[in-house]
Amino acid sequence: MNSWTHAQGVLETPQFEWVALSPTLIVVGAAVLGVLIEAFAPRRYRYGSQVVLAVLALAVAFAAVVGLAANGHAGAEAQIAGMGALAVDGPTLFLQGVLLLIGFVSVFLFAERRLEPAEHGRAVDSFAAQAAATPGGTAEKLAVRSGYTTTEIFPLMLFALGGMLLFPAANDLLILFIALEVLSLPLYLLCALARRRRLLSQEAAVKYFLLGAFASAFLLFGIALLYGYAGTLSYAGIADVISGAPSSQVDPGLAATMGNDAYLLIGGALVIMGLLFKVGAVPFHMWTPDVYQGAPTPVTGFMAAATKVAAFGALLRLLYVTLPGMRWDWEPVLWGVAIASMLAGAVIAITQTDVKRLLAYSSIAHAGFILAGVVAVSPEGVSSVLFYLAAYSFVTLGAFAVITLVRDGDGEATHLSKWAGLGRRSPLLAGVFALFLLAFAGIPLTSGFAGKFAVFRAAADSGAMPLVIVGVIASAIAAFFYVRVIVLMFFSEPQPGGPSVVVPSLMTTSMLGVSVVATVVLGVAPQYFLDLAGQAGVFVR
Amino acid sequence: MESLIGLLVAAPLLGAAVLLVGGRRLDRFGHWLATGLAALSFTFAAVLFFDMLGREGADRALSQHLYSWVPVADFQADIAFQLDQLSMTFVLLITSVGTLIHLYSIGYMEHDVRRRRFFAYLNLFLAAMLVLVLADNYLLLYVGWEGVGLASFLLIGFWQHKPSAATAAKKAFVVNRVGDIGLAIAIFLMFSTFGTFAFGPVLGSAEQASEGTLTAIGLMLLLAACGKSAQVPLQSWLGDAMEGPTPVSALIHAATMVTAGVYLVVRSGAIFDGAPDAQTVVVIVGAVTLLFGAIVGCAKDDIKKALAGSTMSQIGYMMLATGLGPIGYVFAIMHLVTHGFFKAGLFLGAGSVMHGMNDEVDMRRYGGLRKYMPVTFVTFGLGYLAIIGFPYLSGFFSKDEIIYAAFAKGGTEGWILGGVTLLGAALTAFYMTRIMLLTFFGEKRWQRDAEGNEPHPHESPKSMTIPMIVLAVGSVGAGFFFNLNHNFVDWLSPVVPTADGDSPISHGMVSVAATVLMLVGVGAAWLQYGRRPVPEVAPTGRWITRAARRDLLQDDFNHAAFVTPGNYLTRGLVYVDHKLVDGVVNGTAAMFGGLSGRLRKTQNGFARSYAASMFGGAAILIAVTLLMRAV
Amino acid sequence: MSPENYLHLSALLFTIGACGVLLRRNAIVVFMSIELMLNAANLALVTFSRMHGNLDGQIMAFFVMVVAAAEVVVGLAIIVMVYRSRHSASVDDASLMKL
Amino acid sequence: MSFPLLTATVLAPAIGAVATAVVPSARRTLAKWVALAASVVTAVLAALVLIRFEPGGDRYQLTESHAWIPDFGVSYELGVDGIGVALVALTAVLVPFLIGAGWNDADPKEDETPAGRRWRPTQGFFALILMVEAMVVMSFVATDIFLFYIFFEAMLIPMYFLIGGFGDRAGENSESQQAKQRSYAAVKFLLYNLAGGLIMLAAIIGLYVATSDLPGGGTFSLQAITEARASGELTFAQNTERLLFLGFFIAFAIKAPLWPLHTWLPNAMGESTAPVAVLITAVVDKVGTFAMLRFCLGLFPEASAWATPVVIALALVSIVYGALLAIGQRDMKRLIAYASISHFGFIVLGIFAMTSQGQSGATLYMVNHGIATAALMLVAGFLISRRGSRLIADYGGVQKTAPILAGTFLIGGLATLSLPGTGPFISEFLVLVGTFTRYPVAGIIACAGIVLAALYVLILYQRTMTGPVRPELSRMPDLRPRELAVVAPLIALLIFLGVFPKPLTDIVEPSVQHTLSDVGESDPEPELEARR
Repeated sequence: MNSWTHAQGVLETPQFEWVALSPTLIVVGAAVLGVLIEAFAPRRYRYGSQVVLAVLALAVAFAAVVGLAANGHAGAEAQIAGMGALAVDGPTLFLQGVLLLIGFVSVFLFAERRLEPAEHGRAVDSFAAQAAATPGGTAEKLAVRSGYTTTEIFPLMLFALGGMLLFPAANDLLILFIALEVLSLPLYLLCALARRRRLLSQEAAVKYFLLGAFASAFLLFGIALLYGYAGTLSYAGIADVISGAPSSQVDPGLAATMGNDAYLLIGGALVIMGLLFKVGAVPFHMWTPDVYQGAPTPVTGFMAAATKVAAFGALLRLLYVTLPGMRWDWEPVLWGVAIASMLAGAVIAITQTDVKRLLAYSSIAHAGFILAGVVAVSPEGVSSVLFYLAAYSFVTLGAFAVITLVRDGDGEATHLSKWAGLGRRSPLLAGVFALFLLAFAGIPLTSGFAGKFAVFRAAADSGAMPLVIVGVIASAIAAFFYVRVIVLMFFSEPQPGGPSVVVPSLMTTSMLGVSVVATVVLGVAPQYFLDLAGQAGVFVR
Repeated sequence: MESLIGLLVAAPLLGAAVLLVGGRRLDRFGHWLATGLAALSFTFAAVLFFDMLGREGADRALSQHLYSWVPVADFQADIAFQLDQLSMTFVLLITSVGTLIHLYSIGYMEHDVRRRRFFAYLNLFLAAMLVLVLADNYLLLYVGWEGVGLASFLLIGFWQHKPSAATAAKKAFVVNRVGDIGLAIAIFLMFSTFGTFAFGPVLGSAEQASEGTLTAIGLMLLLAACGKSAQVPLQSWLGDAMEGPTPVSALIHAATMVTAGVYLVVRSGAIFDGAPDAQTVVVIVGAVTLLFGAIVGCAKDDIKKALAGSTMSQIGYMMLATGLGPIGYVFAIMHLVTHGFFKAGLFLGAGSVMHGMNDEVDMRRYGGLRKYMPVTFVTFGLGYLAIIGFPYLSGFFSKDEIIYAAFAKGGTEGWILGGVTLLGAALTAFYMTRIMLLTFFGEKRWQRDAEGNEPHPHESPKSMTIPMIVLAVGSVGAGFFFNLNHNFVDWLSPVVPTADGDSPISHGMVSVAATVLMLVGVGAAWLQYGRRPVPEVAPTGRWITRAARRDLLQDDFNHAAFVTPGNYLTRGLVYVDHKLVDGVVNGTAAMFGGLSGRLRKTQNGFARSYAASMFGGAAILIAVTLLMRAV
Repeated sequence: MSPENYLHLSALLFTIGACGVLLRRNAIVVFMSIELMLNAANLALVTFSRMHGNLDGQIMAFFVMVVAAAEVVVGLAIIVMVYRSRHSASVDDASLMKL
Repeated sequence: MSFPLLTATVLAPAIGAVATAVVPSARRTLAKWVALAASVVTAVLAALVLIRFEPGGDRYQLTESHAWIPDFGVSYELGVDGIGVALVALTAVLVPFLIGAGWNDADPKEDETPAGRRWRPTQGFFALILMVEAMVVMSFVATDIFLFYIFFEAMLIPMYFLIGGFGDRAGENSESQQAKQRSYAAVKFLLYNLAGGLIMLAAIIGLYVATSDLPGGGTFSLQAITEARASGELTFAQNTERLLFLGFFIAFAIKAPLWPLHTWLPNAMGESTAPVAVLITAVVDKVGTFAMLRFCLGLFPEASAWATPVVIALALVSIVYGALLAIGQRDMKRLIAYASISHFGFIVLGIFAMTSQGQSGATLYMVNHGIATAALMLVAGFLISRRGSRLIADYGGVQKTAPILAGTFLIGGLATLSLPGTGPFISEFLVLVGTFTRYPVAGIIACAGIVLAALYVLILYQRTMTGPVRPELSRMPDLRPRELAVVAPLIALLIFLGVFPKPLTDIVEPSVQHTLSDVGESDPEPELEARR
């Protein structure tokens, strides 16, 4: 009965920090607008308006983030917003900034219409004319002829991005779950929308969806158990219970289950697992290669970069704010996962024959590297991970952008054998790709090296030297296949029927330029960004 | 005066540089330039010599410090020369014989297109040899030591188009390098013992060092000497070295370079005096080589190889003498000088013969040449008499002194050594007479060669005969002059320790015995080759003859002991490097490849198996967390 | 009767759902199993909410239902799309990408 | 502050590289001249460094220091000691000759496909060489360990493209065959060195952690660390120091290369063009030995002392093993490669003998070996370019048709077997003396190298140059003026360094004394003094 009486208490209207949450709100708002456009605007205006809307929204949102950071929300002014549901602090703002930048350049990738050969005189992008039409069916032909294009991709992407912006900010388990779904569902759909090789694309979508749902079910059950343990969903509350100081409003009399460690441990494990799935860490990585390969390459790029950033953000907050009390329980697990990810990712990648799959495995290995920074429970650890994410995401985007440009008769030529001698055909592009590969491999003077160094140093500082050793070995193995691609591009004779490199529009070009600059600058003069990440290294509670 | 010492070296060095860099445009007069510079160097030597005579025995030594060469902490090597009586003796020998042979070569190499290079190399040799004998520290000596090795390499292999020549050159250099290690290690030992390797301090404070150290240094020096002076066991290169043009054999492989070993031992006398064991080894090496060379000399039909054997044996005499200590040093040097004259003369004679006989070297194809080339015959004959120790010619004095010293060693060793040296004298007489008879006496045995053109033996041009004459004079008179009221001994005694041992038998007795044995040798040779006609193809003699023809199986031994195993070793290592060391590397790569191939099978495309792995992963996660808490 | 039993039930349901995912081929059924897992979680949430005597769990459960609904929309859309292009709803048939 | 000379010396080739790279593909010759000019400018700057450097002055001179990545404790710190000066000079002197020697090596083949219109091998070749030069110089002058490491690693990339991208003109075996071998060699080179580098990275991170309790947090400044260690302000636990030492040493031993980590070198040198091969063995590999001297000994004295016996043993193995394998080679480039392995054995031996003779000798050895190998290898390259084969068996009697080529080849060879009168003799003798005074047995074993060197050089010379002329070589041209212009100065330099090495020793020796004092060693007393 008591709990009902609780409910009868007047519900005070929630106060809501619009400013602090503006970035997310802007993006989601724009997404909603996008849906309306889809609903009402005539077809021929949609593309233009969607692109403009998305770009504007992201730009404004980014400005908002910068503004918030400038007002000290990253540091002294950090606050818990939305009735304790969201945290607006250093990590949040940093990651939101990164995510918005990723989104910003990804829009260009999505909107690129120069790559595909024009159909019936209309320039088309790399997304299905009409997702619902069966591949090769009459409906599809009709859709193509009448020049349909799936402009829904923009709102979908904005929605996903909205979820991602929430993810690292989530300060209680409810929001964590919601954000997870909000970012996942649109991605499932986006995966299914490839124009070429639609069967693969759809298969990717199915796998991603089923496995994703499966994972989120685990996460949810974990949430339930944690709630059962602590009697609250808010991170801070749980942390208090763990540290043995339960927040007052729970009636001890009924808290029979409170503080039952089995719930805590199992729940914690399940929640962590749900996040590791998004991160793509062994043994929850198996969706990555297939999805990366099947999804439309722009989506893959966006997903590979943004999802990792968001998911690691969430993982960091969960581990640092909620579970530091049980550090000794989850650290060994994460050690294992990190080691397994680094080694498995690097080793399996050696024998890959498809560029996108190759990058997928490399992303698994990188997840391992980043985890090495995560387990270093220290501000350096956080900031190093933040820096690594920023560096890594741009390299990834760039790499996938390059892949969209190398095409032959049936779309992108992703099979490695076709890349032979690319360096002879177009040295510049091959050089750019080589730069990204070297950055992945962590060669000095690239952002990859700075990131790797930061992460390993943090790990070593907190006494995880073995992780560093393994990481180093894994990097050596990984170097092997990055180098293999370079050899292929530069040292082997071009094949006669080899792919050609299409000259993209300004959008892709500029976005490639951004990635290159980011890769080099973060490699040569990382100090400024290290400072940023350093200032952003503290979580608010 | 000191400054002349540097010029002594500089003149031929300049010649070598100019001739090598100058290129074809110097072809016309290059040889004259070289000869002139050699002569210039000789004049410097003469000037210095008379200047030296002008001073008292004690302060005759000159020295010139050019510059500090390699200064690293305690290791202070300087380019500095030292000219004392011992060096002076060598300088005179080298420059005089050297100049003569330059002159001789002008005629001998007339028809060779690469004559300019030849003279450049000759000059290079002179320079290096002078550095060797003028150096005032062992490191600079080492430079000269390897320098002459280089020159000898270049000159032996001068006719590079002949594979045999190239091989011989390589062999000479490599074998010498083995000896050089000895010199190097000796220097290391000096440095770590005395903290320096300059003659003065080292030899000055030698007696302070422990005998063990001195013995080690002595043996190492001996090793070096063996390499350079073709002493057993490093003698094998000298015979092949005869592939080089004859003037080279005369200058380098008879008169000067091969005697450098003797110089080294004498120069380092102070060290050997402190190390009797080392001395014993020196004596043994000398004695063995003495007989070894003589026996080989008896069997060879190639005139140059026969002479080479003789050279070895004569140097054996010198080595033995040096091993005897102060008693022997002076006479070793004396024999060295006289030998320089008559052996050079003999080689030039041989060269002149070959010159007249279309480069035929097989003595069984000669015969009766005295009619055709009288000058050669006479000069060669005088050299012959000198070497076999014909009374009152050069060899007579120097050799008898050595034999006497050998007896003077005393005790059984004395008798053994004396016996060996006497036996050597007999053998010398035998093989030299053999050469003489085969070449100049008997009836002519040459016939048309492969191209069918018959040799027309003729006397050689002036430029060749004059040096021969001069050397002949030297080989006749030198010994007598040296022995005249102990000229030579007095000359060297300030720098080279001397002593008078008392021998069981008197000088007279020694001379008589030596002369008698000499006659025996001559007689034996006459019985064999003088009395009856010589077969044109060598009869397969007794085992000893066959062995001697093959240089007493030295090459066979070296092959069996070093070359063949070496080849196997290198081949084996190449295999090991490829399969094992590199195999590990490639193996690692392959290993990861295979692992990867196996692991990627897990990615089988079935969503449900992916789900299964997730499920299992979750299970593990939970299990581990619970366990962590449990333990 | 003590609320723990509800928890046991929810755990049981969750396991059943998981097994369903692992064992069944038909995408629809797999999907239904996942829904089952979600609802197991819901049951756990409300149970805990009851035990703790605060409403967070129930609120959460409502949200989960909404999300599940959204998931159904997306999921069915995808599955149907695949079915139309392949004429099969079997998860194992969708295995073009491997290795 | 004064003019940043060292930075300029690094920037000159870097800028040159960019300039060369942007030359349009048609203007090939222009690119070559740009590259040559840049390398000459670098040489001039290096000469200035040589002049401005006062022997016996401060340990590190011409220093520059700016903050770079304070977050990592990394700063942009440059400075040279005598050893660094010598090696910078070597690099700057060699590169112009290499460019001259490789003048036509990278011209696109006649049958270059129009597809490769934008493919500009020539520009790339010379740009890469300059890039390598810049990075090598940087790693010689960097006194910040992290800065050093960055370039130590980064230089692999241009090297990798040089090896894999440019080989000899097709010879006995087909183009594609060669391409396969080339890329194998390149990949092997890169991965081998990268692996070493990554091990070193772990050690570097470890070093940072170990120094992190210094006032002002972890640092990579060589001087700071050595001073802190000297003042006892910083001490490493024994095991930590040894592990760190190993991490550094393995990386350097791979680069050097030391047996048994050497197998990448023969492939790399065998497959690449002669100038690149020289670049590898004469310049890039020197970074390894240089770093042993500067970092291993400077940072981890106790560990160095601890490891010395093993290192000396490995060095001895390298000396003998490399020489024997050189004798066993059929390919003249591989022969030279194995000879280099033997020589690196000498260098390492000299470094770890811990005597002033040994280490001065080792430093001189780095310089002399660089020049000698350059002379020998470049002439070999000219020979190969004429016949299109690397197999020794394909040659014979060259001295008849090309006497000058043969002569220069012989001189290069004689220098390689360290004949007195050439630079290598002095360095080798110093190394041996220095070793002998402390480890007599090792010194004597090393002497085997003297004989073996004579063997492999003379065998090579005899088989290729002497004997009857092979018909296919009968019309072989002698050295062209360009080629002679490349080789002659090198030979002159060799002889000069053999006759008058004092200037070099004067520069090197004080720095060696510093290093020795770091390690806390001093030359053993001569026996007689010791007795007194």
